[in-house]
Amino acid sequence: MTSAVELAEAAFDPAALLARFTDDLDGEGGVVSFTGYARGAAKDGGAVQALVLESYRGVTLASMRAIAADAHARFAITRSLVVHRAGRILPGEAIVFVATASAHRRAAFEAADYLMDRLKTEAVFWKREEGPDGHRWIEPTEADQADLSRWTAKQD
Amino acid sequence: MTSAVELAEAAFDPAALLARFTDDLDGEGGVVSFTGYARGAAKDGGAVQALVLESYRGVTLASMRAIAADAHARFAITRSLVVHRAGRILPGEAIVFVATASAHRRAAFEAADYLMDRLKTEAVFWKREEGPDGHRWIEPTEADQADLSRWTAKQD
Amino acid sequence: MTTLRIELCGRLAEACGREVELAVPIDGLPVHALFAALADAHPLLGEALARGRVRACVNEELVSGSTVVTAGDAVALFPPVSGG
Amino acid sequence: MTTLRIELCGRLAEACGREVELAVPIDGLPVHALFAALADAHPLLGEALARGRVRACVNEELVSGSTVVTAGDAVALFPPVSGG
Repeated sequence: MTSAVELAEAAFDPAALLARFTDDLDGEGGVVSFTGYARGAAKDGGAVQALVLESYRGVTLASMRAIAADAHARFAITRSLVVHRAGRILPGEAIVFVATASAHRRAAFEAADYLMDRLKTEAVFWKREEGPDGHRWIEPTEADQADLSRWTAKQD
Repeated sequence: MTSAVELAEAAFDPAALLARFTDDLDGEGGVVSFTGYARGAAKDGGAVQALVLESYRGVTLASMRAIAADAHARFAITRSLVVHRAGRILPGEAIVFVATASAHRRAAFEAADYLMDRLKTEAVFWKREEGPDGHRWIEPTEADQADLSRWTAKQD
Repeated sequence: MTTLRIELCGRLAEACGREVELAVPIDGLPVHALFAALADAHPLLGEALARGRVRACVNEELVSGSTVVTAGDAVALFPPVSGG
Repeated sequence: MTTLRIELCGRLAEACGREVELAVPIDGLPVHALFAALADAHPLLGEALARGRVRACVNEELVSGSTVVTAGDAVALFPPVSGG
Protein backbone atom coordinates (compact mmCIF):
# COMPACT_ATOMS: atom_id res chain seq x y z
CA MET A 1 0.00 0.00 0.00
CA THR A 2 1.01 3.59 -0.59
CA SER A 3 -0.58 6.28 1.50
CA ALA A 4 0.41 9.94 1.32
CA VAL A 5 -0.97 12.56 3.70
CA GLU A 6 -0.10 16.23 3.39
CA LEU A 7 -0.96 19.58 4.96
CA ALA A 8 -1.06 22.45 2.47
CA GLU A 9 -0.49 25.99 3.71
CA ALA A 10 -1.38 27.53 0.35
CA ALA A 11 -4.09 26.99 -2.26
CA PHE A 12 -3.72 23.76 -4.24
CA ASP A 13 -5.05 22.49 -7.56
CA PRO A 14 -7.19 19.33 -7.22
CA ALA A 15 -6.75 18.41 -10.89
CA ALA A 16 -2.96 18.57 -10.54
CA LEU A 17 -3.21 16.29 -7.50
CA LEU A 18 -5.36 13.83 -9.44
CA ALA A 19 -2.79 13.86 -12.25
CA ARG A 20 0.01 13.19 -9.75
CA PHE A 21 -2.00 10.41 -8.14
CA THR A 22 -2.89 8.64 -11.38
CA ASP A 23 0.66 8.95 -12.75
CA ASP A 24 1.70 6.47 -10.09
CA LEU A 25 -0.98 3.88 -10.80
CA ASP A 26 0.09 0.30 -11.23
CA GLY A 27 -2.75 -1.35 -13.07
CA GLU A 28 -5.55 -0.38 -10.71
CA GLY A 29 -8.98 -0.40 -12.30
CA GLY A 30 -10.61 2.47 -10.47
CA VAL A 31 -9.74 5.84 -8.97
CA VAL A 32 -12.11 7.96 -6.89
CA SER A 33 -11.41 11.53 -5.89
CA PHE A 34 -13.23 13.92 -3.64
CA THR A 35 -12.58 17.64 -3.36
CA GLY A 36 -14.23 19.78 -0.71
CA TYR A 37 -14.48 23.51 -1.32
CA ALA A 38 -14.86 26.50 1.00
CA ARG A 39 -18.25 28.08 0.52
CA GLY A 40 -19.13 31.74 0.48
CA ALA A 41 -22.13 31.37 2.77
CA ALA A 42 -22.57 29.94 6.24
CA LYS A 43 -25.32 27.41 7.05
CA ASP A 44 -27.51 30.30 8.23
CA GLY A 45 -26.97 32.10 4.93
CA GLY A 46 -24.57 34.75 6.27
CA ALA A 47 -21.59 35.75 4.15
CA VAL A 48 -18.29 33.98 4.81
CA GLN A 49 -15.21 35.93 3.82
CA ALA A 50 -12.77 33.22 4.83
CA LEU A 51 -12.59 29.89 6.55
CA VAL A 52 -9.68 29.58 8.97
CA LEU A 53 -8.38 26.14 9.86
CA GLU A 54 -6.10 26.07 12.85
CA SER A 55 -3.93 22.98 13.18
CA TYR A 56 -1.50 21.86 15.87
CA ARG A 57 2.01 20.84 14.84
CA GLY A 58 2.50 17.11 14.25
CA VAL A 59 -0.76 16.15 15.90
CA THR A 60 -2.91 17.27 12.98
CA LEU A 61 -0.85 15.34 10.46
CA ALA A 62 -0.75 12.31 12.78
CA SER A 63 -4.56 12.37 13.04
CA MET A 64 -4.82 12.37 9.24
CA ARG A 65 -2.28 9.55 8.95
CA ALA A 66 -4.21 7.43 11.44
CA ILE A 67 -7.42 7.91 9.46
CA ALA A 68 -5.67 6.96 6.20
CA ALA A 69 -4.17 3.86 7.83
CA ASP A 70 -7.62 2.80 9.01
CA ALA A 71 -8.98 3.22 5.48
CA HIS A 72 -6.23 0.96 4.10
CA ALA A 73 -6.88 -1.61 6.83
CA ARG A 74 -10.59 -1.60 6.14
CA PHE A 75 -10.89 -1.44 2.33
CA ALA A 76 -9.10 -3.18 -0.51
CA ILE A 77 -7.43 -0.02 -1.77
CA THR A 78 -3.86 -0.04 -3.02
CA ARG A 79 -3.08 3.65 -2.63
CA SER A 80 -4.48 6.87 -1.26
CA LEU A 81 -3.67 10.55 -1.17
CA VAL A 82 -5.04 13.05 1.34
CA VAL A 83 -4.16 16.74 1.05
CA HIS A 84 -5.69 19.17 3.53
CA ARG A 85 -5.44 22.93 3.62
CA ALA A 86 -4.62 24.68 6.85
CA GLY A 87 -4.72 28.40 7.57
CA ARG A 88 -6.91 30.98 5.87
CA ILE A 89 -9.02 29.65 2.99
CA LEU A 90 -11.08 31.84 0.67
CA PRO A 91 -14.50 30.88 -0.73
CA GLY A 92 -14.09 28.69 -3.81
CA GLU A 93 -10.69 27.38 -2.75
CA ALA A 94 -10.27 23.68 -2.08
CA ILE A 95 -10.13 22.63 1.56
CA VAL A 96 -9.47 18.94 1.17
CA PHE A 97 -8.60 16.47 -1.59
CA VAL A 98 -8.83 12.72 -1.22
CA ALA A 99 -8.01 10.11 -3.85
CA THR A 100 -8.17 6.33 -3.62
CA ALA A 101 -7.26 3.57 -6.07
CA SER A 102 -8.34 -0.04 -6.11
CA ALA A 103 -8.66 -3.03 -8.39
CA HIS A 104 -12.44 -2.78 -8.29
CA ARG A 105 -14.41 0.42 -8.00
CA ARG A 106 -16.47 -0.33 -4.90
CA ALA A 107 -13.47 -0.31 -2.56
CA ALA A 108 -12.23 3.00 -3.98
CA PHE A 109 -15.67 4.62 -3.56
CA GLU A 110 -16.13 3.34 -0.04
CA ALA A 111 -12.64 4.25 1.09
CA ALA A 112 -12.91 7.83 -0.21
CA ASP A 113 -16.33 8.20 1.42
CA TYR A 114 -14.97 6.79 4.68
CA LEU A 115 -11.88 9.00 4.61
CA MET A 116 -14.04 12.09 4.23
CA ASP A 117 -16.44 11.10 7.01
CA ARG A 118 -13.54 10.53 9.40
CA LEU A 119 -11.63 13.64 8.34
CA LYS A 120 -14.72 15.85 8.71
CA THR A 121 -15.21 14.79 12.32
CA GLU A 122 -11.87 13.60 13.71
CA ALA A 123 -9.02 15.38 11.96
CA VAL A 124 -7.38 17.75 14.43
CA PHE A 125 -8.44 21.17 13.18
CA TRP A 126 -10.29 24.03 14.78
CA LYS A 127 -12.29 25.84 12.21
CA ARG A 128 -13.90 29.25 12.17
CA GLU A 129 -15.84 31.17 9.58
CA GLU A 130 -14.91 34.83 9.28
CA GLY A 131 -17.65 37.15 8.10
CA PRO A 132 -18.41 40.85 8.07
CA ASP A 133 -19.72 40.66 11.66
CA GLY A 134 -16.88 38.70 13.20
CA HIS A 135 -16.12 35.02 13.35
CA ARG A 136 -17.89 31.86 14.40
CA TRP A 137 -16.40 28.55 15.47
CA ILE A 138 -17.57 25.48 13.60
CA GLU A 139 -18.00 21.98 14.94
CA PRO A 140 -18.99 18.81 13.09
CA THR A 141 -22.68 18.90 12.18
CA GLU A 142 -25.25 16.28 13.11
CA ALA A 143 -25.13 15.18 9.48
CA ASP A 144 -21.36 14.71 9.80
CA GLN A 145 -21.84 12.60 12.92
CA ALA A 146 -24.58 10.58 11.24
CA ASP A 147 -22.32 9.98 8.23
CA LEU A 148 -19.55 8.81 10.54
CA SER A 149 -21.85 6.46 12.45
CA ARG A 150 -22.60 4.52 9.25
CA TRP A 151 -19.12 3.01 9.40
CA THR A 152 -19.29 2.06 13.05
CA ALA A 153 -22.55 0.22 12.46
CA LYS A 154 -21.05 -1.64 9.49
CA GLN A 155 -17.94 -2.70 11.37
CA ASP A 156 -19.78 -4.98 13.79
CA MET B 1 -28.74 21.39 -13.43
CA THR B 2 -25.94 20.94 -15.93
CA SER B 3 -25.25 17.52 -17.29
CA ALA B 4 -22.71 16.80 -20.00
CA VAL B 5 -22.30 13.39 -21.60
CA GLU B 6 -19.63 12.64 -24.18
CA LEU B 7 -18.22 9.76 -26.20
CA ALA B 8 -14.46 9.94 -26.70
CA GLU B 9 -12.91 8.17 -29.67
CA ALA B 10 -9.35 8.84 -28.48
CA ALA B 11 -7.54 8.64 -25.15
CA PHE B 12 -8.48 11.38 -22.69
CA ASP B 13 -6.87 12.86 -19.60
CA PRO B 14 -9.02 12.46 -16.45
CA ALA B 15 -7.19 15.27 -14.63
CA ALA B 16 -7.90 17.67 -17.48
CA LEU B 17 -11.56 16.68 -17.33
CA LEU B 18 -11.64 17.30 -13.58
CA ALA B 19 -10.06 20.72 -14.15
CA ARG B 20 -12.67 21.54 -16.79
CA PHE B 21 -15.45 20.35 -14.50
CA THR B 22 -14.32 22.32 -11.47
CA ASP B 23 -13.69 25.49 -13.50
CA ASP B 24 -17.44 25.72 -13.96
CA LEU B 25 -18.37 25.30 -10.31
CA ASP B 26 -20.75 27.80 -8.79
CA GLY B 27 -20.21 27.53 -5.07
CA GLU B 28 -20.74 23.78 -4.72
CA GLY B 29 -19.13 22.29 -1.62
CA GLY B 30 -18.12 18.90 -2.96
CA VAL B 31 -16.92 17.25 -6.15
CA VAL B 32 -16.51 13.51 -6.63
CA SER B 33 -14.79 11.95 -9.62
CA PHE B 34 -14.40 8.37 -10.71
CA THR B 35 -12.06 7.13 -13.41
CA GLY B 36 -12.15 3.56 -14.65
CA TYR B 37 -9.05 2.18 -16.37
CA ALA B 38 -8.50 -0.64 -18.83
CA ARG B 39 -6.54 -3.40 -17.19
CA GLY B 40 -3.81 -5.53 -18.66
CA ALA B 41 -5.21 -8.81 -17.38
CA ALA B 42 -8.56 -10.53 -17.77
CA LYS B 43 -10.47 -11.89 -14.78
CA ASP B 44 -8.92 -15.31 -15.45
CA GLY B 45 -5.44 -13.77 -15.41
CA GLY B 46 -4.87 -13.94 -19.18
CA ALA B 47 -3.16 -11.04 -20.90
CA VAL B 48 -5.36 -8.35 -22.45
CA GLN B 49 -3.77 -6.40 -25.27
CA ALA B 50 -6.75 -4.15 -25.83
CA LEU B 51 -10.31 -3.63 -24.78
CA VAL B 52 -12.64 -2.84 -27.67
CA LEU B 53 -15.88 -1.01 -26.98
CA GLU B 54 -18.35 -1.08 -29.81
CA SER B 55 -21.09 1.55 -29.69
CA TYR B 56 -24.12 2.19 -31.88
CA ARG B 57 -24.64 5.68 -33.25
CA GLY B 58 -26.90 7.92 -31.19
CA VAL B 59 -28.27 5.05 -29.12
CA THR B 60 -25.13 4.75 -27.01
CA LEU B 61 -25.04 8.44 -26.21
CA ALA B 62 -28.80 8.42 -25.54
CA SER B 63 -28.36 5.57 -23.05
CA MET B 64 -25.69 7.56 -21.23
CA ARG B 65 -27.85 10.69 -21.23
CA ALA B 66 -30.80 8.78 -19.77
CA ILE B 67 -28.60 7.44 -16.96
CA ALA B 68 -27.27 10.94 -16.19
CA ALA B 69 -30.81 12.35 -16.16
CA ASP B 70 -31.86 9.66 -13.68
CA ALA B 71 -28.91 10.57 -11.44
CA HIS B 72 -29.95 14.22 -11.45
CA ALA B 73 -33.55 13.27 -10.70
CA ARG B 74 -32.50 11.05 -7.85
CA PHE B 75 -29.70 12.93 -6.07
CA ALA B 76 -29.25 16.57 -5.08
CA ILE B 77 -26.40 17.17 -7.51
CA THR B 78 -26.08 20.41 -9.41
CA ARG B 79 -23.88 19.21 -12.26
CA SER B 80 -22.34 16.11 -13.73
CA LEU B 81 -19.94 15.11 -16.45
CA VAL B 82 -19.71 11.67 -18.03
CA VAL B 83 -17.04 10.92 -20.63
CA HIS B 84 -16.82 7.41 -22.06
CA ARG B 85 -14.27 5.99 -24.44
CA ALA B 86 -15.38 3.99 -27.44
CA GLY B 87 -13.23 1.97 -29.81
CA ARG B 88 -9.91 0.33 -29.03
CA ILE B 89 -8.54 1.04 -25.55
CA LEU B 90 -5.09 0.02 -24.38
CA PRO B 91 -4.28 -1.21 -20.86
CA GLY B 92 -3.75 1.74 -18.54
CA GLU B 93 -5.93 4.08 -20.59
CA ALA B 94 -9.05 5.53 -19.04
CA ILE B 95 -12.34 3.97 -20.13
CA VAL B 96 -14.77 6.19 -18.28
CA PHE B 97 -14.72 9.42 -16.28
CA VAL B 98 -17.58 10.59 -14.11
CA ALA B 99 -17.72 13.76 -12.03
CA THR B 100 -20.53 15.08 -9.86
CA ALA B 101 -20.90 18.27 -7.82
CA SER B 102 -23.26 19.02 -4.98
CA ALA B 103 -23.75 21.36 -2.05
CA HIS B 104 -23.06 18.52 0.37
CA ARG B 105 -20.72 15.65 -0.23
CA ARG B 106 -23.08 12.70 0.28
CA ALA B 107 -25.13 13.48 -2.82
CA ALA B 108 -22.00 13.79 -4.96
CA PHE B 109 -20.64 10.45 -3.70
CA GLU B 110 -23.91 8.62 -4.16
CA ALA B 111 -24.58 10.07 -7.60
CA ALA B 112 -21.11 9.14 -8.91
CA ASP B 113 -21.46 5.65 -7.48
CA TYR B 114 -24.94 5.30 -9.01
CA LEU B 115 -23.78 6.63 -12.40
CA MET B 116 -21.02 4.03 -12.51
CA ASP B 117 -23.28 1.15 -11.49
CA ARG B 118 -25.78 2.06 -14.19
CA LEU B 119 -23.13 2.74 -16.85
CA LYS B 120 -21.36 -0.56 -16.16
CA THR B 121 -24.54 -2.56 -16.78
CA GLU B 122 -26.85 -0.51 -19.01
CA ALA B 123 -24.82 1.78 -21.24
CA VAL B 124 -25.11 0.55 -24.82
CA PHE B 125 -21.68 -0.91 -25.51
CA TRP B 126 -20.50 -4.31 -26.58
CA LYS B 127 -17.12 -5.01 -25.13
CA ARG B 128 -14.44 -7.51 -25.96
CA GLU B 129 -11.02 -8.21 -24.60
CA GLU B 130 -8.37 -8.90 -27.21
CA GLY B 131 -5.51 -11.12 -26.14
CA PRO B 132 -2.78 -13.19 -27.75
CA ASP B 133 -5.21 -16.08 -28.27
CA GLY B 134 -8.07 -14.14 -29.79
CA HIS B 135 -10.88 -12.17 -28.27
CA ARG B 136 -13.56 -12.70 -25.69
CA TRP B 137 -16.88 -10.89 -25.28
CA ILE B 138 -17.55 -9.39 -21.87
CA GLU B 139 -20.89 -9.01 -20.15
CA PRO B 140 -21.67 -7.33 -16.84
CA THR B 141 -20.43 -9.47 -13.94
CA GLU B 142 -22.54 -10.73 -11.07
CA ALA B 143 -20.79 -8.10 -8.92
CA ASP B 144 -21.92 -5.42 -11.39
CA GLN B 145 -25.50 -6.69 -11.20
CA ALA B 146 -25.34 -6.81 -7.40
CA ASP B 147 -24.01 -3.24 -7.31
CA LEU B 148 -26.87 -2.13 -9.55
CA SER B 149 -29.49 -3.88 -7.44
CA ARG B 150 -28.52 -1.78 -4.41
CA TRP B 151 -30.23 1.21 -6.02
CA THR B 152 -33.39 -0.65 -6.95
CA ALA B 153 -33.79 -1.84 -3.39
CA LYS B 154 -33.28 1.68 -2.03
CA GLN B 155 -35.81 3.20 -4.40
CA ASP B 156 -38.80 1.42 -2.83
CA MET C 1 -39.65 -7.65 -52.59
CA THR C 2 -36.92 -5.24 -51.68
CA THR C 3 -33.65 -5.51 -49.80
CA LEU C 4 -33.23 -4.60 -46.14
CA ARG C 5 -29.73 -4.14 -44.71
CA ILE C 6 -29.39 -5.16 -41.08
CA GLU C 7 -26.47 -4.20 -38.87
CA LEU C 8 -25.29 -6.84 -36.43
CA CYS C 9 -23.83 -5.52 -33.19
CA GLY C 10 -21.40 -7.04 -30.74
CA ARG C 11 -21.05 -10.81 -30.83
CA LEU C 12 -23.85 -11.13 -33.39
CA ALA C 13 -21.29 -10.05 -36.01
CA GLU C 14 -19.20 -13.16 -35.29
CA ALA C 15 -21.30 -15.46 -37.47
CA CYS C 16 -22.03 -13.45 -40.59
CA GLY C 17 -20.10 -10.20 -40.39
CA ARG C 18 -21.20 -6.70 -39.44
CA GLU C 19 -24.11 -6.54 -41.86
CA VAL C 20 -26.51 -8.89 -43.63
CA GLU C 21 -29.03 -8.26 -46.34
CA LEU C 22 -32.49 -9.75 -46.38
CA ALA C 23 -35.22 -9.74 -49.02
CA VAL C 24 -38.40 -8.33 -47.48
CA PRO C 25 -41.85 -7.43 -48.82
CA ILE C 26 -42.27 -3.88 -50.09
CA ASP C 27 -44.67 -3.18 -47.21
CA GLY C 28 -42.11 -4.39 -44.70
CA LEU C 29 -42.57 -6.99 -41.98
CA PRO C 30 -42.82 -7.11 -38.22
CA VAL C 31 -39.65 -7.62 -36.19
CA HIS C 32 -40.62 -11.14 -35.05
CA ALA C 33 -41.02 -12.19 -38.70
CA LEU C 34 -37.73 -10.50 -39.52
CA PHE C 35 -36.00 -12.64 -36.89
CA ALA C 36 -37.55 -15.80 -38.36
CA ALA C 37 -36.54 -14.85 -41.90
CA LEU C 38 -33.01 -14.07 -40.76
CA ALA C 39 -32.74 -17.43 -39.01
CA ASP C 40 -33.82 -19.18 -42.23
CA ALA C 41 -31.35 -17.21 -44.36
CA HIS C 42 -28.43 -17.36 -41.89
CA PRO C 43 -28.56 -20.48 -39.71
CA LEU C 44 -25.55 -19.40 -37.61
CA LEU C 45 -27.23 -16.11 -36.84
CA GLY C 46 -30.42 -18.05 -36.14
CA GLU C 47 -28.66 -19.88 -33.33
CA ALA C 48 -27.76 -16.58 -31.70
CA LEU C 49 -31.31 -15.29 -32.15
CA ALA C 50 -32.75 -18.49 -30.68
CA ARG C 51 -30.81 -17.88 -27.47
CA GLY C 52 -33.09 -14.88 -26.98
CA ARG C 53 -32.34 -11.52 -25.45
CA VAL C 54 -31.62 -10.00 -28.88
CA ARG C 55 -33.37 -6.66 -29.35
CA ALA C 56 -34.15 -4.87 -32.59
CA CYS C 57 -33.19 -1.23 -32.90
CA VAL C 58 -35.00 0.70 -35.63
CA ASN C 59 -33.96 4.26 -36.44
CA GLU C 60 -32.08 4.47 -33.14
CA GLU C 61 -35.00 3.27 -31.00
CA LEU C 62 -35.36 -0.15 -29.41
CA VAL C 63 -38.66 -1.61 -30.62
CA SER C 64 -40.97 -4.51 -29.81
CA GLY C 65 -41.51 -7.62 -31.92
CA SER C 66 -44.68 -6.27 -33.50
CA THR C 67 -43.05 -3.14 -34.92
CA VAL C 68 -43.04 -3.20 -38.72
CA VAL C 69 -39.76 -2.44 -40.44
CA THR C 70 -39.42 -1.45 -44.07
CA ALA C 71 -36.50 -1.05 -46.44
CA GLY C 72 -35.89 2.60 -45.56
CA ASP C 73 -35.35 1.88 -41.88
CA ALA C 74 -31.94 1.73 -40.17
CA VAL C 75 -32.23 -1.67 -38.55
CA ALA C 76 -29.71 -3.11 -36.11
CA LEU C 77 -29.78 -6.14 -33.87
CA PHE C 78 -28.50 -5.69 -30.33
CA PRO C 79 -27.30 -8.60 -28.24
CA PRO C 80 -27.34 -7.91 -24.48
CA VAL C 81 -25.16 -4.88 -23.81
CA SER C 82 -21.86 -5.19 -21.98
CA GLY C 83 -22.19 -1.86 -20.26
CA GLY C 84 -19.29 0.57 -20.08
CA MET D 1 8.15 26.98 41.32
CA THR D 2 8.82 27.39 37.64
CA THR D 3 6.85 28.72 34.71
CA LEU D 4 4.91 26.52 32.30
CA ARG D 5 3.71 27.93 28.99
CA ILE D 6 0.46 26.52 27.76
CA GLU D 7 -0.84 26.89 24.23
CA LEU D 8 -4.56 27.39 23.84
CA CYS D 9 -6.08 25.99 20.66
CA GLY D 10 -9.22 26.93 18.80
CA ARG D 11 -11.88 28.77 20.73
CA LEU D 12 -9.92 28.43 23.99
CA ALA D 13 -7.73 31.27 22.73
CA GLU D 14 -10.73 33.63 22.74
CA ALA D 15 -10.56 34.35 26.46
CA CYS D 16 -6.86 34.84 27.19
CA GLY D 17 -4.99 34.74 23.89
CA ARG D 18 -3.02 31.97 22.24
CA GLU D 19 -0.79 31.24 25.22
CA VAL D 20 -0.90 31.56 28.99
CA GLU D 21 1.81 31.09 31.58
CA LEU D 22 1.31 29.30 34.86
CA ALA D 23 3.55 28.92 37.91
CA VAL D 24 3.97 25.19 38.61
CA PRO D 25 6.03 23.15 41.09
CA ILE D 26 9.50 22.13 39.91
CA ASP D 27 8.37 18.50 39.90
CA GLY D 28 5.40 19.36 37.72
CA LEU D 29 1.78 18.53 38.35
CA PRO D 30 -0.87 16.21 36.93
CA VAL D 31 -3.11 17.49 34.15
CA HIS D 32 -6.23 17.60 36.34
CA ALA D 33 -4.42 19.86 38.80
CA LEU D 34 -3.16 21.96 35.91
CA PHE D 35 -6.75 22.52 34.78
CA ALA D 36 -7.74 23.59 38.31
CA ALA D 37 -4.78 25.96 38.61
CA LEU D 38 -5.55 27.46 35.18
CA ALA D 39 -9.18 28.01 36.17
CA ASP D 40 -8.02 29.83 39.33
CA ALA D 41 -5.54 31.99 37.43
CA HIS D 42 -7.79 32.68 34.42
CA PRO D 43 -11.48 32.63 35.32
CA LEU D 44 -12.64 33.10 31.71
CA LEU D 45 -10.57 30.09 30.67
CA GLY D 46 -11.95 28.26 33.70
CA GLU D 47 -15.46 28.61 32.27
CA ALA D 48 -14.35 26.95 29.06
CA LEU D 49 -12.60 24.17 30.98
CA ALA D 50 -15.67 23.63 33.16
CA ARG D 51 -17.74 22.89 30.08
CA GLY D 52 -15.64 19.74 29.76
CA ARG D 53 -14.39 18.00 26.64
CA VAL D 54 -11.06 19.88 26.74
CA ARG D 55 -8.09 17.54 26.27
CA ALA D 56 -4.48 18.12 27.19
CA CYS D 57 -1.83 17.49 24.57
CA VAL D 58 1.69 16.99 25.92
CA ASN D 59 4.60 16.74 23.52
CA GLU D 60 2.20 16.04 20.65
CA GLU D 61 0.31 13.24 22.42
CA LEU D 62 -3.15 13.49 23.94
CA VAL D 63 -2.85 12.47 27.60
CA SER D 64 -5.10 11.58 30.52
CA GLY D 65 -5.78 13.71 33.59
CA SER D 66 -3.24 11.82 35.70
CA THR D 67 -0.30 12.53 33.39
CA VAL D 68 2.27 14.75 35.08
CA VAL D 69 3.51 17.74 33.11
CA THR D 70 6.67 19.67 33.89
CA ALA D 71 8.12 22.94 32.66
CA GLY D 72 10.03 21.33 29.78
CA ASP D 73 6.88 19.89 28.20
CA ALA D 74 5.10 21.34 25.20
CA VAL D 75 1.61 21.62 26.63
CA ALA D 76 -1.47 22.55 24.63
CA LEU D 77 -5.15 22.46 25.44
CA PHE D 78 -7.48 21.14 22.76
CA PRO D 79 -11.17 21.97 22.69
CA PRO D 80 -13.27 19.48 20.67
CA VAL D 81 -11.92 19.38 17.13
CA SER D 82 -13.90 20.77 14.22
CA GLY D 83 -12.70 18.18 11.79
CA GLY D 84 -11.50 19.10 8.32
